[in-house]
Amino acid sequence: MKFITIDKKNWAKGIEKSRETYRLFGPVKDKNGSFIRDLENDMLPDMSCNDSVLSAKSVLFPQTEKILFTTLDESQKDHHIMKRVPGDSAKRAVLGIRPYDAKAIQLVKLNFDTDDYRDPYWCDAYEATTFVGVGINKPGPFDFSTAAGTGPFSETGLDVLMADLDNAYLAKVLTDKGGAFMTSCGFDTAADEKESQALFDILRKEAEKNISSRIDTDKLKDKTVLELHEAPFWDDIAFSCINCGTCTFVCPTCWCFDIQDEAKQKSASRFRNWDTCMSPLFTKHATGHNPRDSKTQRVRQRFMHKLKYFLDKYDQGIMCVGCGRCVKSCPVNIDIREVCKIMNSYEKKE
Amino acid sequence: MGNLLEHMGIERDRIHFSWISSAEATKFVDVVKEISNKVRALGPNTKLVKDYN
Amino acid sequence: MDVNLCVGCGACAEKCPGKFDDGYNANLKQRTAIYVEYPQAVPLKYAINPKVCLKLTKDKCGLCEEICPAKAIDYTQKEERITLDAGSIIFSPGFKPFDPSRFDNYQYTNFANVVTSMEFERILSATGPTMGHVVTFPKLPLNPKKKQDKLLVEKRKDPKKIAWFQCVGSRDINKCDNAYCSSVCCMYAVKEAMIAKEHAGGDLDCSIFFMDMRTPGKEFEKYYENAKEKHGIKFIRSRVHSVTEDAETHDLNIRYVDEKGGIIDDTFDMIVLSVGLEISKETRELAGKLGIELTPSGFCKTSSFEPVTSSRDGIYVSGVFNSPKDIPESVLDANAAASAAGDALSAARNTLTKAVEKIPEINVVGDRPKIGVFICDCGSNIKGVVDCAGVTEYARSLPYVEFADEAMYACSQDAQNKMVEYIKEKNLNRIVVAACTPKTHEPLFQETLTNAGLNKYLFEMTNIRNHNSWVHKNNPDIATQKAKDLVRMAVAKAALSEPLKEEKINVNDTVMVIGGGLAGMTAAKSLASQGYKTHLIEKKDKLGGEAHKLYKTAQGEDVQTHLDQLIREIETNENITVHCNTTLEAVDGFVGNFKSTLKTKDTAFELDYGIAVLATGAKALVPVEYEYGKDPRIITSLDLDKRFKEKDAGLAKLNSAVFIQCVGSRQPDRPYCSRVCCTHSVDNAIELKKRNPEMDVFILYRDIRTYGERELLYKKARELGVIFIRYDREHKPEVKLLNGKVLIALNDHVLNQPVEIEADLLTLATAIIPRRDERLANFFKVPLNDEGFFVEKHAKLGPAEFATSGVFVCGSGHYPKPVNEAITQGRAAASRALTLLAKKDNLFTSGTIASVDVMKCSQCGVCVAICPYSAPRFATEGRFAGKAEINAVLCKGCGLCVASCRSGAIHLRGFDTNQIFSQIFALGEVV
Amino acid sequence: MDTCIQKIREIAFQLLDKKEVERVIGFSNGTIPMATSPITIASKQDTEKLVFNSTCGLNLANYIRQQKGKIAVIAKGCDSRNIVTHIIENQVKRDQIYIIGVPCKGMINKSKIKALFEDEILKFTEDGETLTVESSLKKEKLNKKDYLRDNCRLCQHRNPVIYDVLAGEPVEEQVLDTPYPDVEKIAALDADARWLHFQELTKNCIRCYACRNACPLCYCPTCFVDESGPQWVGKGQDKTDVNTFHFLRAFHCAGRCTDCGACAEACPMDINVRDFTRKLNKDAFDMFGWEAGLDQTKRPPLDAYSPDDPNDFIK
Repeated sequence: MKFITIDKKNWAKGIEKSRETYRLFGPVKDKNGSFIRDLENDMLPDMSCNDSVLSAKSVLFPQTEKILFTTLDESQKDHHIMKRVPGDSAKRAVLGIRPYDAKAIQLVKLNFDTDDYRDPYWCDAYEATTFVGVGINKPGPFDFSTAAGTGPFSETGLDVLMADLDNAYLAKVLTDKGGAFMTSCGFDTAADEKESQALFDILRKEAEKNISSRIDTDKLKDKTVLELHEAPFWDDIAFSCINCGTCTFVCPTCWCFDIQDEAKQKSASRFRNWDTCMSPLFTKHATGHNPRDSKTQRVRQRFMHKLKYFLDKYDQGIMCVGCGRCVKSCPVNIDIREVCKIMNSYEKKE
Repeated sequence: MGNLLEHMGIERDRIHFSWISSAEATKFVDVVKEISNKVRALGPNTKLVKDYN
Repeated sequence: MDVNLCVGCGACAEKCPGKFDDGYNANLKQRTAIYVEYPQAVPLKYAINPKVCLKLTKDKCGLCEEICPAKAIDYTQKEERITLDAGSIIFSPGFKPFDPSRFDNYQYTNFANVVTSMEFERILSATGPTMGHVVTFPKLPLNPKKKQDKLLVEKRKDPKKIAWFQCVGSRDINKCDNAYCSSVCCMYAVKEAMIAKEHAGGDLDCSIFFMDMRTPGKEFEKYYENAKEKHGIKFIRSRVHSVTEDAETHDLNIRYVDEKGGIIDDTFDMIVLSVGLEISKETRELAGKLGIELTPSGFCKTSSFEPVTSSRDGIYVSGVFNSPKDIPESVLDANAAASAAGDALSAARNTLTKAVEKIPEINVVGDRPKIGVFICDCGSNIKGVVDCAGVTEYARSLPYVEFADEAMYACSQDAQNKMVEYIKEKNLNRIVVAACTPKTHEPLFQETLTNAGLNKYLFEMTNIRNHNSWVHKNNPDIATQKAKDLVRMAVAKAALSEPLKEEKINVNDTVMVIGGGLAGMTAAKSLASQGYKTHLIEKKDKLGGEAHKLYKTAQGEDVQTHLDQLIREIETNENITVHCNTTLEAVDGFVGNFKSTLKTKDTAFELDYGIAVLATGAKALVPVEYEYGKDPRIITSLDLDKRFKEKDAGLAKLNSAVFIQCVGSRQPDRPYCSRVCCTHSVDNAIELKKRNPEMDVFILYRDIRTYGERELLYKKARELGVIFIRYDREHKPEVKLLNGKVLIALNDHVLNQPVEIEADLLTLATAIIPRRDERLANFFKVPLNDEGFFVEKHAKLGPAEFATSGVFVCGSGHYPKPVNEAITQGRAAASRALTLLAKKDNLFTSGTIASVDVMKCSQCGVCVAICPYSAPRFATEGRFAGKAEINAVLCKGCGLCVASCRSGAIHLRGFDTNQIFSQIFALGEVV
Repeated sequence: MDTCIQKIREIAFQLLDKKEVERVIGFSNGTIPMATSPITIASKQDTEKLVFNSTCGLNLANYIRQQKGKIAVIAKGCDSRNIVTHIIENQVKRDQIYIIGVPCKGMINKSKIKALFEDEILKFTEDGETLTVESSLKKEKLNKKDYLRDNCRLCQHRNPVIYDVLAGEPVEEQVLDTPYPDVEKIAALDADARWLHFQELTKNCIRCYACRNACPLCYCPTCFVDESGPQWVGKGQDKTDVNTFHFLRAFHCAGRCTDCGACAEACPMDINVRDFTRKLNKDAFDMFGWEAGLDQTKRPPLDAYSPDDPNDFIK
């Protein structure tokens, strides 16, 4: 494993250099919090800011993505034949991605990249992307990533994991992709492997110690779907919910989308937009029938999917990386930690 | 509605409401002419216009 | 002209060389020998003037026969005599405008810029000789041919000053024999001045020279005040003596005496003579033949209690021939005459009707649209400009179009027959016709669809004539392109059209009349005599209402005798149930299906009925001014009537009597004129004079409004020595009680001196005030105006009905009115109600009405609040209780609810959102 | 506020105890600092869960529609005005709800407080007019007055306009000479600057529709943005579509909005969507002298036709 020390004085120059090869993404501070943005020329990622309001999933899976297009002009030979929007296979790198967001992308990959089906848009973007993460020295009060199977210095899904050492970054190159990015920046001051790893371990332990928030998921696996599905607590959990879908939009692991066609004059396009299981429209049939017509059904779906169905289907833990974004953003303070607690401890009364 | 759009920075003359009965052909013509002239004077609108490409 | 063949295309008139004066345009322009009477003529058929036609006069020309594509011209037609058997005759021959030619002082014939009000009316009209543009020398053509006219026309200008002279041919026995007031001229002069000002853009100076301003109609006084206060129209109380013309400019100079007695010279660009209404010599002769008795002025003699019945049995009259009147009164007269004629014939009803054969409707639901498009050439009307063959070819290329055909006249009988064949042969299930206006022709094509077994709403019409070939005459290419656009849009809409159902309306033929006054009793009597069960609801303990307080009518008939007789007739009529001491507690339902709770004393009962007539009347104001109530000598008009009725001998012993007019009327808090008080006071003044010719009788007035032949009473009063003193609103008379005397002080308008009158009797002509029954108005969802009178459906054309279907209005609850007018309106309301009752088994809703998508309805109630017809309401039962639903019977398809629904839950059938969008998108494709 | 919550709990307890209502809708404590959550309770024991403080910024009128049986609801001034609007708009019947009115001194602006700290807030307490806020880095004592939400700062109806019982003494109403300084501030800009202001405002919108869903006025079964035939507005992140959503939604609230601030409160992106609705509120007031939710007998001006409507197009 290779470690590289990056003096912060050289950081900006190196990043600038990488632009020759990479299109860069990273957190940028805005007046309403920080956001993962396309870093245009001269823009630097804000590596020290609080967690971004939305996760980094949008780099691979934008909220609105044009996927197909065609012409309606019947004088053209190929009218009404949908064609794929030329993919952007140019290399890109996400700088400063949080370790749990990187893990989340691995969970999303389970959906977009399967043996039977490969989503070309997502997968092509994924393959073109290098994930350069930064460890979280001081996790916030909402971070329960350790309990969700990841952590402040988790390496899953990352190509490079960096540690912030005040004056310098210590970068652990995890994959060849990561190495290539470092090279493109011209970062080549190798650090001692053993010392560096020790430093990482200390930082990780220190950070993990800071995490006070946790959830228990140990009993979820053993409960039957029907038992949880029919449990009586859902109405109370759902009461305050306004079905806005904020939780799903801020969630790094939510992957649902909706397809929309738009046409003007002779040109037509097909888009995919993030969708949310909180919206009644999500499951509404063309007949007018809606199998998830009530708010309670929709709220239950979200938590059951994250904490039970996913767990059962993939055996890769829960579909939550413990970032705490939904806890912070929910307008009515529905807290997944509480819901998880209720589900995990639920015993059906005979 | 007009006030709100104007407040959003869209020229007032781009939106027009009029109450014209089916018997008021002349008024209809006058109103349409007036609006067309006003809008023509303003030039193409760039605000709240969707770019489809 | 064979009217069955003529399609009204107008090709003949385009080429016709014969010319004669266009009477419709007050002879201000010429029309061709083959012509339509006026643009809105129904049916729209051409006629030939045999006196002008070259073929008929000189056996030359014959162009129209050559041109007519419909082969409708027939020069051999002869006058025919038709004999009709009729049970009743309604005689409504109208009037002729007074011809001022014989007045030398106004020089109407000699001066270029003196016009009559009828001429001015046409000048103001967009379809008139100058297309609504007011110019001087209006009597000359726009482009005159004669040399001297050409010189004059060079001086033509937009007038800056126009004067109206009132009472030309009215209230005048010096220069003509028309002693009566024509009733309408004050109001039309104000209207003309307002419109002229509007057309001229505001800087036009309008002056109206008048004697009394007579605006006693509903909403008229406000209009007059507005004209004066807001629009700066000048009202000058003066009779202008004569007019002279400036030889050079042709401006008109006048000299008149103003109200203060000063002599004023002024110059105007134009003078409009407000000519009165006259019964023509021909009409008088015809009346003579019919054996109808006339008044000395030539109007039909009728009684106040049978105001539309002539002196000859079975002949009924209406309109100005009955007495000078405005549009709403004419409409009421006509309604009333119809009901009177119907009363006499009720036994024969439905004896001559034939049933129509019904063709079963093909079910097209679920079928792919197969659209048939028919492009009409309209002779050369469309084809002369638009490439109709090209449009037809284009139509064939449009989606869902199965068939397209071009027709010379799509509306002709053979084209209609072919359409039916094509529908059957090609299994067409949607039809588009591109022709003229749906306003006149849609019903015809819909009938054709019905005959072919298609639902009539599977039809779409687009206007490629009026909207296209006529207006783009000089740009045939663009017109053809536009025709294609229009056809494409119509096809796009038609593809989405669905068969719509017309619901049958069940009509309960029981009627409820609320208010047992003169109007209510008359309505009830008329309905009952036509065989309908009628319930008459009266709040008080006896029928008759305010009429009990009246002494006699303006025509001198004794009110009480007639009233008693009417009450007896009502009470003995077996079709009428009278409910006295009864109030209305609740109303539910809608046209044909009302249900009410009524309460008599303490017993409540329910009544089911189909029609309601509101005749709730009005009452006299109790004055709060002029020391009323402080002295027994100060009374109201009704008090005085009471003393007449009681044959109070003291009245003859009075030395002086004073009437004050407009007590509570025509003032800011009650801006309307109470209409009846001038005549009432004048009449009572005469009565006093009759009892004691030596008595000093004064009438203190603002304008004397003895409209129509009531003017004769005014004349008679003056002849008898009644003294009329005018005051204005700002300087009301002052009444003082001093040393046991009733003293009235005011300024004399002639002498411009203060005068003081001592009165033995002071009669206050109090305003008539409405009952402002908001509860009742709410029950039936009918509106009240600012003053509290009911607002009728249409001020001119619907004066006895409400916008709410099945509810009618009559009597003083609508507006103050004298006995004869109340009775006329009572009959008119009955007449309007009969139009519904008579269709009992044949009444259907329209198919184009609103409907609610319950899944989207948020039950916010905007539709319920906003609908002027109360069609939406919340469902009270069933699966969708609480959601809005539309009552098909009440819905007029106006779309207000559709536009106001935030949730987008309401759709207008036949004009659904997707149809409108499809049209817009169809248009947008080429943008 | 402490005495007020005792009163609320007592009233709720009594109502449930005497079975006068089936449920009580109020606020409970949240799981994180500065958060409260709407809650419904059916048993009198649960009344202890009820809280009321200056973080209860959502509008409970949003929770009273389509409830079965009689329910009690806790209502601030603005909530009560929305209940009035609900009654007018046929969403609830007056006799179906028992209103526990709470005179309100304003709700706090959470994002303004968050902005004082670089890291996350760990603790928040409220004592009368003083707020104590703590993060891992520092502890601040704040004067509540300085951290009120904008709508509360400009509120002229702090006392409930309709209630069955009042849980506390009425508070003094603010009387403002310029009730719409925010609208005027935007209006003073030139057209392009105004346009930029709104572009910037909605830049981060993710179309989660929290503003709409938190709004008691937005109760249509199918919102126009969710409509697909016709599709009034595109559903993606196109800025025109985003703006169209916002201004049309605002327009649907014209003459009905009470400026309760729930929309802005709910927005996860901290967008002050009130910039749209406030302009319409001002217009409703200027043109019709109308403030929503004050009169149970009158429909909002845009629901009614009046011949003396001040709009010039009506003539």
